[in-house]
Amino acid sequence: MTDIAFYALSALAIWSGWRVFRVDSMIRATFALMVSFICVGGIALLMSADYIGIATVFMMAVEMMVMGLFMVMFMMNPAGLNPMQMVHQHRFSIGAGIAAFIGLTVAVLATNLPNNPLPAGRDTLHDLGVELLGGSMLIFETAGVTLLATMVGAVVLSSRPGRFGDSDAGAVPPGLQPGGQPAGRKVEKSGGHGGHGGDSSHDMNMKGAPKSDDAPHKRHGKMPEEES
Amino acid sequence: MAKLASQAPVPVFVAQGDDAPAETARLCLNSTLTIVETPRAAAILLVAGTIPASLIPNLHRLHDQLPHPRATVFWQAEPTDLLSEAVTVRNDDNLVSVLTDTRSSLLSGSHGTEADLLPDAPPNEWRGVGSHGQGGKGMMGGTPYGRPMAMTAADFRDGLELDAYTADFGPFLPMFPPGLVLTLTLQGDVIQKVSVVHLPFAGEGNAGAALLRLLGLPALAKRLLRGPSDDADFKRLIRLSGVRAAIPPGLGCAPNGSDVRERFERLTTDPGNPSKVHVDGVGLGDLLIGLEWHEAMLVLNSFDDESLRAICANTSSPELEEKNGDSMDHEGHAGHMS
Amino acid sequence: MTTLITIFLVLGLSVLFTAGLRTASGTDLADHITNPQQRPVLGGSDPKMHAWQRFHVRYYTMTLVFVAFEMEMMFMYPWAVVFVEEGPKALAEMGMFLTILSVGILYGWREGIFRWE
Amino acid sequence: MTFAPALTTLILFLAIGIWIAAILDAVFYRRISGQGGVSVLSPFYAAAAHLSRQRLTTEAPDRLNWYLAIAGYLAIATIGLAVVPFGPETAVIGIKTSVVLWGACESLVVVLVFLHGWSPNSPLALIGAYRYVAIGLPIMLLSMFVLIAAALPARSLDLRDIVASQEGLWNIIRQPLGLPLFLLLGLSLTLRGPFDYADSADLAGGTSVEDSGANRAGWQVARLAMLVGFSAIAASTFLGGYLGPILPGIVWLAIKTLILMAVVIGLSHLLARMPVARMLGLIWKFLLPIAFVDLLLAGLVALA
Repeated sequence: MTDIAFYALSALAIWSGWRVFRVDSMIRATFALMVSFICVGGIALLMSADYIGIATVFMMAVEMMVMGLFMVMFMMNPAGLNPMQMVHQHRFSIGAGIAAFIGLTVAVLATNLPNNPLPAGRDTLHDLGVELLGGSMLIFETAGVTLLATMVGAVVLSSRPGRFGDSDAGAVPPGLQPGGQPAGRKVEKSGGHGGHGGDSSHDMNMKGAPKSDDAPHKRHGKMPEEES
Repeated sequence: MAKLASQAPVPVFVAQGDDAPAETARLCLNSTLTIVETPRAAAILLVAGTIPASLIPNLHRLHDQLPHPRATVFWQAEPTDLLSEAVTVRNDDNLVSVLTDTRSSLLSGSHGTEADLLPDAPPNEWRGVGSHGQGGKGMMGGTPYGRPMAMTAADFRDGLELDAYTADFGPFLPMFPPGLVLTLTLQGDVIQKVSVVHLPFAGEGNAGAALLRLLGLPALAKRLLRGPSDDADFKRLIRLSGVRAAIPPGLGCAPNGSDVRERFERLTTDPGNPSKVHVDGVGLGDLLIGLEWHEAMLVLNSFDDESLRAICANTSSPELEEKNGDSMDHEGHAGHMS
Repeated sequence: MTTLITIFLVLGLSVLFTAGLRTASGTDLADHITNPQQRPVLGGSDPKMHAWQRFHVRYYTMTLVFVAFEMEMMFMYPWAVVFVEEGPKALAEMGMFLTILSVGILYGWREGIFRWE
Repeated sequence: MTFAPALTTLILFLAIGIWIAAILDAVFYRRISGQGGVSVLSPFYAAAAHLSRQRLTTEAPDRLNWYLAIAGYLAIATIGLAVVPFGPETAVIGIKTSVVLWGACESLVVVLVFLHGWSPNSPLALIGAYRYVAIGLPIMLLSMFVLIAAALPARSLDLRDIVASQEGLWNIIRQPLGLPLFLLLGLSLTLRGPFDYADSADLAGGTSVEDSGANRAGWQVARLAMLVGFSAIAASTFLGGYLGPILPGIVWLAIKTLILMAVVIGLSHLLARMPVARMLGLIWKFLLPIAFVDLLLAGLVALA
């Protein structure tokens, strides 16, 4: 019975994982991936790793939701109204996928995995708690600092308003070739603020760096070097 | 099934026209009816008052969005040419019984459901067009499934150039003042551009009840419509509901300094006597642009009819200027009404 | 194992129930939905384009901070189980952990990420 | 209880709960608006009326996700109810981590409500879906803190143990800030009143603006089912669940569930909804610190 459940869940996990690359809609791809993770969580449940299994479902539902927001925001044709190929470099990716699969499978089969089955009903959660407050306390607190760094990084990278004015003030997208014109949309009449996609670059320079007497194109040429 | 269903309140979607009977807003107080928010939930489309010729295509589009079985009832209005078969009610007294009867006969099948008024054709032909037969071209091009996709535009809030969604909203949206048609450009749920396509109708305002409904208090809105008989009780409920905290301060500030919060207080404490807001050249663009959808709806519903019409008239709109004569006509009409 | 079976059973029953509702509502015209009926609701106006778009989410920075902050829950669950056993040590440790993370929220607040950008 | 009777009890509990919730909702609505009484059969009439109408779709909808969102919302509500113990040691899903499982249910609700608004490819529904995510995500944090605070004295994440730990003193007294915070989550999960950012009046029904016929009936049933599931969880966490003298445990659970259902419905009709950006700030800047304090107090009480 457990075996049947294991194979069924694995099959569903692999199938939905495959669907991620076959569907056109970003939302379908996102939530196909979520189904895949939920199946993996179910497999963990089968292995008496209740906590890890359910926590996987919990975290992945949230994370896929957030990923979905960003996928729809930044992808062309997010709902897949026009059919498209989700994979770039099609042949290479198939090859890479197969190679990775074989590599991981060999690694799993070749590794001498420890074999100490847990007695059913053992409270693994309690053990985990003791570990967190005992030997792994430092790891746990370090995780806190890492998460803090993540939060600060996320805010710095993605938030436009801030204490020191707009984060994109004076920013210009890099050129397509070194020293070339900045990439992005060219608009004759600027709506005022530019940003991610690039508005009218001239206008942006004026706004962002009002003191600059440099000709705009000269500054553009320097931008990529300054960034790197 | 039909027997059970006929015991339920009649789901009615109200399309309010010009000169709608004053009783229209109070229809929701009748417990044999439910006034629904979307045509998808309605069995009967009630057209109250005259629909101006320019909005008749909108009425027909709305009509076709109702699920079968459906029927239309005209109340103190002439049926349009395409709906000449529809039930017409002139006398106020028997409206509810007509609605109930129509619904029962719809359910029993004795009143056949109304067919579509518009031709059964997609907005753009897409079947078999394009490499996948979905009408699209490449990634973003063409008209997949009949419509084009939204395209990117600049945004004034955070500068991300994502898709701008432009559409006409109204005139039969429950959260819009009746008759108002706006062309809105949205990025996400923030309004980027506004222009007025059709002015709201003049008439008895129910802005107080509309605001309460928008704030998620439909039961209190009904109570307000019922009349200020149980005043103290109602006022206490309003205070306890935290409306003051719910409306952001300074939202929708008019030139005389009144914001939505202040106008709301006046509308709910003294609904019969809305004080005029001094609009002074303010257009809808000044009020709505940059607001999130919910805030924008609060602002839109916080004015009395006359001020709102003046504000809409101040809003630059290419469509209105073309029909200048028409709109002037309306203005004169409004003056006459009040 | 029972948990999984229950969950799948409940899922199956819900799907069946929803399918049952659809079957129960079979009117004569149920299957043929015409083009004018399919037009999205805009109160009588005709949409110019598909609603599906690169939707401009106004709170995206908040979601990133949320995902990072929510990871902390994964540590809190096992902590809660041993809290009484470990006593003040556990309280101090989680207090420290939450303080570290709160700094992130305060920083985000200061940068204005809880507004509609 | 063995498995089959337990599952039958669960479904009966849910069905009766949905029926009563629908009536309660109508009663509150009519009391506040000052209208007449409600027929006890009115939920069936309303359901039949929905089912007598055609189920419409839009121009290029995501049919599969539309269907799954409705069915899934109902399923998640039922799974939530399934972790609630009906008596000592008897829950349909009895695992050591049932609180975490409920957390997973909460996060899946956000996904499913979003899908429900995304699928019709309709502008108003889409705005509702995105707006719901903005509130649905951070409000989960509050409930997690509150539930963890309830787990401290029980030394377990098992809802059965949490109920058992309230033998002497209910959690509503031990943790006074907990229930109010948790009720806010309930309003959000069931898309009601001040937290109804998905299906609200300013979007003409939001994510359900395009639902007609069977879809509308299904979505309403699922929302009420979620109300029942949530109320049962809250009753077990804060009001001692099945604990009580004389009467059998399940009756006590039903009574407490009913009380909390009435409270949630009452709040939903009496509290105003604020614009979403304001609510977002309120959650992070005001309610989250309160949840911190709640956890701290609960920790100190548990140690004392």
